[in-house]
Amino acid sequence: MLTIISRDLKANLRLSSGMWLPMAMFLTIVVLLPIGVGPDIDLHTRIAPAILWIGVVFSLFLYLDRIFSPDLEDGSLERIAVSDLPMEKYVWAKVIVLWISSGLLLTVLAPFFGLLLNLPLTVGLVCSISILVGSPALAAIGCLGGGIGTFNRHGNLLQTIIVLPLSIPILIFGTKSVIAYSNGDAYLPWLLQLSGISLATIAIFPFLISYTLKTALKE
Amino acid sequence: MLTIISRDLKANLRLSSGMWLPMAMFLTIVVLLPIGVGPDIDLHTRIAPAILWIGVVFSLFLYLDRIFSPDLEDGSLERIAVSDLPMEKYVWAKVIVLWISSGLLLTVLAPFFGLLLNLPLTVGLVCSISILVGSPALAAIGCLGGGIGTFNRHGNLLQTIIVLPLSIPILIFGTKSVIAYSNGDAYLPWLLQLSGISLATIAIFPFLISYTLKTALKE
Amino acid sequence: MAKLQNGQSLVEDVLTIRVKNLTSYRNDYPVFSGVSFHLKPSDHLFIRGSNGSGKTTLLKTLLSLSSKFEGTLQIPLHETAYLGHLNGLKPELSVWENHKFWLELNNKPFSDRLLVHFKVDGLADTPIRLLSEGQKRKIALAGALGTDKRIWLLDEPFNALDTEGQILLSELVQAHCENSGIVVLTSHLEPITQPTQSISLDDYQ
Amino acid sequence: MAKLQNGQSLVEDVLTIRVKNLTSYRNDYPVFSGVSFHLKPSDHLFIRGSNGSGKTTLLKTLLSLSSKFEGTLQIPLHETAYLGHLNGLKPELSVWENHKFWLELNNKPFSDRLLVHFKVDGLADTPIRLLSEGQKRKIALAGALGTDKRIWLLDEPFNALDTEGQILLSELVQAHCENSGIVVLTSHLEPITQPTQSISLDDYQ
Amino acid sequence: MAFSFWKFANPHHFGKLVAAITPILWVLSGFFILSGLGWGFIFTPDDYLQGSTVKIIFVHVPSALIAINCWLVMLVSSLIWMVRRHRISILVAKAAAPVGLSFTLVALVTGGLWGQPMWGTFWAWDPRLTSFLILFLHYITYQLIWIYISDKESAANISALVCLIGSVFALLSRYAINFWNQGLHQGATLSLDQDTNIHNVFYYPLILCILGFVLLFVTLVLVRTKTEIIHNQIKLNEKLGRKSNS
Ligand code: HEM
Ligand SMILES: Nc1ncnc2c1ncn2[C@@H]1O[C@H](COP(=O)(O)OP(=O)(O)OP(=O)(O)O)[C@@H](O)[C@H]1O
Ligand SMILES: Nc1ncnc2c1ncn2[C@@H]1O[C@H](COP(=O)(O)OP(=O)(O)OP(=O)(O)O)[C@@H](O)[C@H]1O
Ligand SMILES: [Mg+2]
Ligand SMILES: [Mg+2]
Repeated sequence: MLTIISRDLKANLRLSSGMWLPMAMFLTIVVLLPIGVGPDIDLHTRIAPAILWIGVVFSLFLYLDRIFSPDLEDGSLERIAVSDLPMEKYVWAKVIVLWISSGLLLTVLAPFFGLLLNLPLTVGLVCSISILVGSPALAAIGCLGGGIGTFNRHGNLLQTIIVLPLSIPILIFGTKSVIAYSNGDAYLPWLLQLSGISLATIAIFPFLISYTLKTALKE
Repeated sequence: MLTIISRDLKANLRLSSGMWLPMAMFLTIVVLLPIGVGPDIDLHTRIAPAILWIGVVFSLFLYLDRIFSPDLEDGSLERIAVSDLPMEKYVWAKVIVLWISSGLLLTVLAPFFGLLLNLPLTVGLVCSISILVGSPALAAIGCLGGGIGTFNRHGNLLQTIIVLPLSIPILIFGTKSVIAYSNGDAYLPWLLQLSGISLATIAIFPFLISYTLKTALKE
Repeated sequence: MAKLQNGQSLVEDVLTIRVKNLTSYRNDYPVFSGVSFHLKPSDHLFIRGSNGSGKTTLLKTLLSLSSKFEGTLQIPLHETAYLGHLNGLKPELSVWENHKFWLELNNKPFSDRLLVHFKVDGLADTPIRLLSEGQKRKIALAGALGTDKRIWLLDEPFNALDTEGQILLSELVQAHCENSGIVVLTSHLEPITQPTQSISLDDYQ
Repeated sequence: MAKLQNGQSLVEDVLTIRVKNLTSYRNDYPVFSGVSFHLKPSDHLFIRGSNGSGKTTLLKTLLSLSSKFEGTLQIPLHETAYLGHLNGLKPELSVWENHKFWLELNNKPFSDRLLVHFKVDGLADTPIRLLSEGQKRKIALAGALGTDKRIWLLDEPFNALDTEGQILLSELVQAHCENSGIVVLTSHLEPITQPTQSISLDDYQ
Repeated sequence: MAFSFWKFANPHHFGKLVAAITPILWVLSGFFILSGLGWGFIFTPDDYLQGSTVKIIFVHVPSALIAINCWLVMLVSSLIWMVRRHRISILVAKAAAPVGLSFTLVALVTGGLWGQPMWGTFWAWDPRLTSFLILFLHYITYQLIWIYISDKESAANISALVCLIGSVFALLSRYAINFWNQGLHQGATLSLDQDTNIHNVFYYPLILCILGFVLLFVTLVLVRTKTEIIHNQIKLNEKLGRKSNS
């Protein structure tokens, strides 16, 4: 499993696809929002959590096609299916890679981007934490989407319509937790529920995903 | 050239990669913003133009890797280079395809999404027009990025670095024109300048892009 | 040995491949039907057949990578190495990294024995995308066969190999059979190995 | 005929390929050097050479798809059809759509003559991704050769083809030569066509 | 049973059974729905709080109920498919989906229409509404999977998977109010001790409507399943015919 994680991270880094586009996305937002909204700091504070969370999902969307499709197309997937590595572990590794290059990246970046949007540092940190506990679920959901996307005809439509509804609750919980914090409400329950969802998702989804991949290989 | 446009559109449609992800992005925004910002209609109106324009760039980002890379990887590009079709025309076709599936799509959708964000219809229409005249430039810029992305090592970093700075001016002009309109200022000058930029870009860029591709083929 | 139901495959520990009256479907449409063979250690099956006759489908059915089949089928999958038409190499990574990946995935320590055998060890640090077609094929073969599995399923392994490469591969195949392994391979060439059994899928359409 | 500078290629209208003392570089490193040949209508050049000896590089140099070379080189590019290791077919589109695309790109009206010749016309509505390796190769060949160019550059065209396919292709090659075309092909097989010239790149390393 | 269940499952008894009972079912469901709706619309008073909009209840509640239960029916048959690979079972799920989709749409629309006068908005991100919307999207996904995955076996497998995931939201649309009570939407109105919940005048016609809708649902699913089976058989015969010709 470590083998896969390291290969994928290496290939991602080598391709540099990883970091740059999501970061570019955030930069675009950070540059453009003040132009659109004007220098109203209070306003920024209200929008920022939603924007940051939207950024997490978008950076996920950027990857959807690159999770399993390359492995399917270059023949890696069938070789992996035949290898000694159980498919579930392979999927696990992919979830982790995806999480590192979307969730973890944005967890780290959130406070900085928050500052650029005039978000108080503490709020930025809560945002960061909510991304940290919520994004594993998103990564698993993204991988499911990626798996379903490998069904060639119309795979992308299916993938979008799988990922979108599943990620909505997580987005809502994530955003609400930050808003609760900045309003001085109880935000821990939100975070706890979010981590609960995350744990459940990453425990169950790998099995569903490997089921999908096995089906895709047989198509 | 029509051949390429129709093949690409067909392949895109067949893959449905085309429309769905950008639309999903917008839906995510439309769902999440009110949750994050609350039901403050005035606020929505101020954010909406920037959001719509950001959406245009993001939908472009989603495509960057799929403009030329598939053709390079499956051997189409070298066959096209040898065919009777001049490389410039091929690039032109690609710009048009990209524009149809990002710019044109969002031109059509902008008023609707604007309505969902409580943007007055007229403002939505101006937004739509600004996207219509501005997005061809973005499509050309995106294609340049896509071409540079085909240089395998670190292609993606280069591509991001190329696309981001080039698209920011267009984003600014686009957003400003809409804001000028909703503030009752003169917005036509913005739109005219925007179309000027667009025309210049789509006239010149195809040559740069085909030069890039020829170089990439020889790598 | 357990009696097998139609359409069920069973993973067993005995080194034997037993295929009886196998019919494979693609999209509900039989590709071939009634194929039977029985391979014991040291057996070497050569599968021929025109394009689209189902060679790839047969190998994939053996590997449970194909959706629908009828007949009985028995193969110890955990003893099986496979290489299909595609090489499964990442263009951005070096030969060495790719090779290491496939060995580690099968819990083998790194060894460049087969890279040396195929005379591609000199390319170790080159990224795959810079290699020629035949070089890639050799590296893929080295990764697949270096896993020391006792059954080899190879789909047109000679494609893109030069004459020397073909000889090197057939040496490996012969050695593996002598070492009481099992080799199944498909090809459009006249066999340059010495198969103990041979079927043509054109007879089972 | 114009005198050519080192490293320059010239597109001319005379149906002749003239290569003199050609050295091709990959990454500033010569792959082969000193290759010369001269092909006139009805000539058929067979290029052999071990993996990595530069067959693909030579063809790409002829097509100006390769970065650096020395020597003189003359070929009417607009008369040239090419098929490399990769097929250039879109997996999602049908055989028919792919074939049509390549013909239209070269301003040819649609004709399924070559699909019929290769006996794959029955697959017209099947998407490429469902086809077998050899079927794909046949369709790619049909698209490339159906453009009616007078020079054919084919890189290992026999790969993945079954025996019948190889014969069908060699018939096409023979007919094209008799029809005063020029064919250059590379292969690791013994030539089943009747080349008028033949070089082995192993001699030019 | 042979592996190729698509080909060999024997749908004969099923077909006969369906043919025998559908007419009765049609009549019964028609009767209940008409009488329930008639009673509800004409013979009940306007609510003192909600005015005549309360009558939406006779459509909204039964269809929301069926929307959820239909998914649960699909869940059960999908599970049977995943475990036992029983062919008719997945066809039942496939046949039920569009029916469920329609009821979900009806529930959404009537709910929204009701929400406008009640809550002052067509929509709110209340837990029950959100999960119901997600359930609706899953119905669409389920449909698309059958349409777009051409290999039937794969389509069956993946649709079963989607069904599994979607059931979380089916259950949430029913029980979310029990965990998160910050929602706008009604709690349980139809629990056993009816007096505490809803007035008798609404209760009886509502029960009639629900009965009628359920019967309608059952009928539609049975008929559609039968069509699915026949459809499958025809396609298969075509294919076999083609093979033996060539
Ligand atoms: C778009 C808006 C709405 C949606 C999506 C919606 C959805 C639902 C759902 C999923 C159920 C559960 C059915 C079951 O558990 O079997 C339900 C039941 C019900 N709804 Fe709505 N609803 C909406 C609006 C409304 C409004 C505005 C009202 C009235 C003020 C209303 C009144 C009821 C009642 C009385 C029930 C039965 C409650 C129960 O037995 O649990 N709904 N609705
Ligand atoms: N996923 C699929 N769905 C439907 N049909 C398929 C699928 N894969 C292969 N086929 C069809 O099944 C037949 C057998 O294909 P297969 O790839 O097994 O042939 P093959 O003997 O390996 O041929 P080749 O020598 O060209 O590699 C072909 O006619 C092909 O079109
Ligand atoms: N883009 C490149 N950059 C650097 N080296 C390259 C590049 N492409 C090919 N090479 C190297 O040039 C040599 C010749 O490659 P080429 O593809 O021409 O071989 P070939 O004769 O076609 O071999 P094969 O029979 O395997 O197809 C190989 O050693 C290869 O590693
Ligand atoms: Mg094959
Ligand atoms: Mg080559």
